[in-house]
Amino acid sequence: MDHVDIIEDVIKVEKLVDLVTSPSYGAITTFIGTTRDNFDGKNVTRLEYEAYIPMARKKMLEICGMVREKWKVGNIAIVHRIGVVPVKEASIIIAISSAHRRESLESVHFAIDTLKATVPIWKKEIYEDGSNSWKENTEWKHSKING
Amino acid sequence: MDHVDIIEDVIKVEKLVDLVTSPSYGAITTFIGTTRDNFDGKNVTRLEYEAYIPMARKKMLEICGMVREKWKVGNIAIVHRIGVVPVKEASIIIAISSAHRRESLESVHFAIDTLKATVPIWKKEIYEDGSNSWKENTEWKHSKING
Amino acid sequence: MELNTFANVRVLFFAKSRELVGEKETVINYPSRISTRRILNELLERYNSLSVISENLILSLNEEYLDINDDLIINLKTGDELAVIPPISGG
Amino acid sequence: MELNTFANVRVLFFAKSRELVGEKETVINYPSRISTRRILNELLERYNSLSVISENLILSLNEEYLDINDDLIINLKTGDELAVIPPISGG
Repeated sequence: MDHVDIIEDVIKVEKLVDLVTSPSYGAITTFIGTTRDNFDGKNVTRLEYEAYIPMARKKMLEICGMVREKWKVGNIAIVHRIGVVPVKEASIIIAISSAHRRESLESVHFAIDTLKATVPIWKKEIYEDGSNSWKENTEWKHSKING
Repeated sequence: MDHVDIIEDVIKVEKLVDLVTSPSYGAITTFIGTTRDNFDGKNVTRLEYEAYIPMARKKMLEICGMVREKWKVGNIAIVHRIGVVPVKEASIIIAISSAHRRESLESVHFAIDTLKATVPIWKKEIYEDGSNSWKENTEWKHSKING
Repeated sequence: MELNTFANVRVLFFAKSRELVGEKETVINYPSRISTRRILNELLERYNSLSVISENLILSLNEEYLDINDDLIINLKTGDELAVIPPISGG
Repeated sequence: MELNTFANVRVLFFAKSRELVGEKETVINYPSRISTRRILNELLERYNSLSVISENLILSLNEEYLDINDDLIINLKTGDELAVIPPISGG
């Protein structure tokens, strides 16, 4: 199963883990990206995310396909939250199950790296002093040339 | 924070994620090992785990120390369940937070590999036909000589 | 004989480009055959505010990235969806 | 003059070794200076049932693994805790 979603609500890790759990797969790896309270010494109040939703879903499904080309995995769930994401809350959760652990561990690492390089989602950091900044993933610079 | 535990109850991933979440750390990786319903074509009904509890805790804390020597991470939680673990339920959950994602991803991989090689916990597979088998981690064979 | 045809294309703006342009989307009439570089240049002429991030924009057409560096000629038809993509920062 | 002293040591059995021996723990009186190989050999003599896994056992002393292959001489004192460790399979 490939489950991708972009939601405006809190993402529950337990829900994604339940989604990918199966009697056939003994390993589940999850990656959770949460809002930090600081960047370069500035206090971050919250993040605001926006997405090119249909294209982002498409790119997330492409990541599922790439994962399945590289590893024998069971179920994949990738959910990104948009809108305001307060400090400590999750903006992204990826959960992948596999029969043995190596596949789920390596493929989750690959999936988050690839998501940061290819999925059209944007993050604005809002600082305590009222200023803000649109962020840029370093992975994007490297992948831009290859479209 | 290094949190290690060996419990006879269901392990809740949400609880471990909450434990390691912090405003300073934007990345959390978890690994969950669950009971599969089959092994080498045999149907597995359940697993039974037992541990040399004080030594297992000690070895789990040593893994936390090794992780901190190798990576800059935030909080570490490692919980192993013992007793009967039915199909689909978790026997082990590891959760590690870090400021950036690479550290949590790599250190969780290292922690589960090392746990399988060094922590005195044993698993018996109980099959549908009533037979059973004590398992042996392949990692153990490699690490045995070095004690 | 080559007809000089045109297409009405939906153009979407995201993130910083949306803030700079001041709108989420518009419709622009483009030649049916056009280079990606020319699309971008015309957008920069139309929306001067975009110039501050002009070096960092790429485009997508119907939810696929277009390689600006290749400066390829593409075919547009009415109903196509272009998007202005500033550096992404999801995850 | 070397005293031939002895120590009462708690010995724990786990997993398959516990099942084969039929008990979780016992107390054994060992010489205070003894090789790890001799400890294991004496256990195998005392509990014949362990022979089926004799090639795969290691020992721990006070919650640290002992390297059987090194066959080192260790010092035991009363109150020490030895454990018979079959191949582990946690995770």
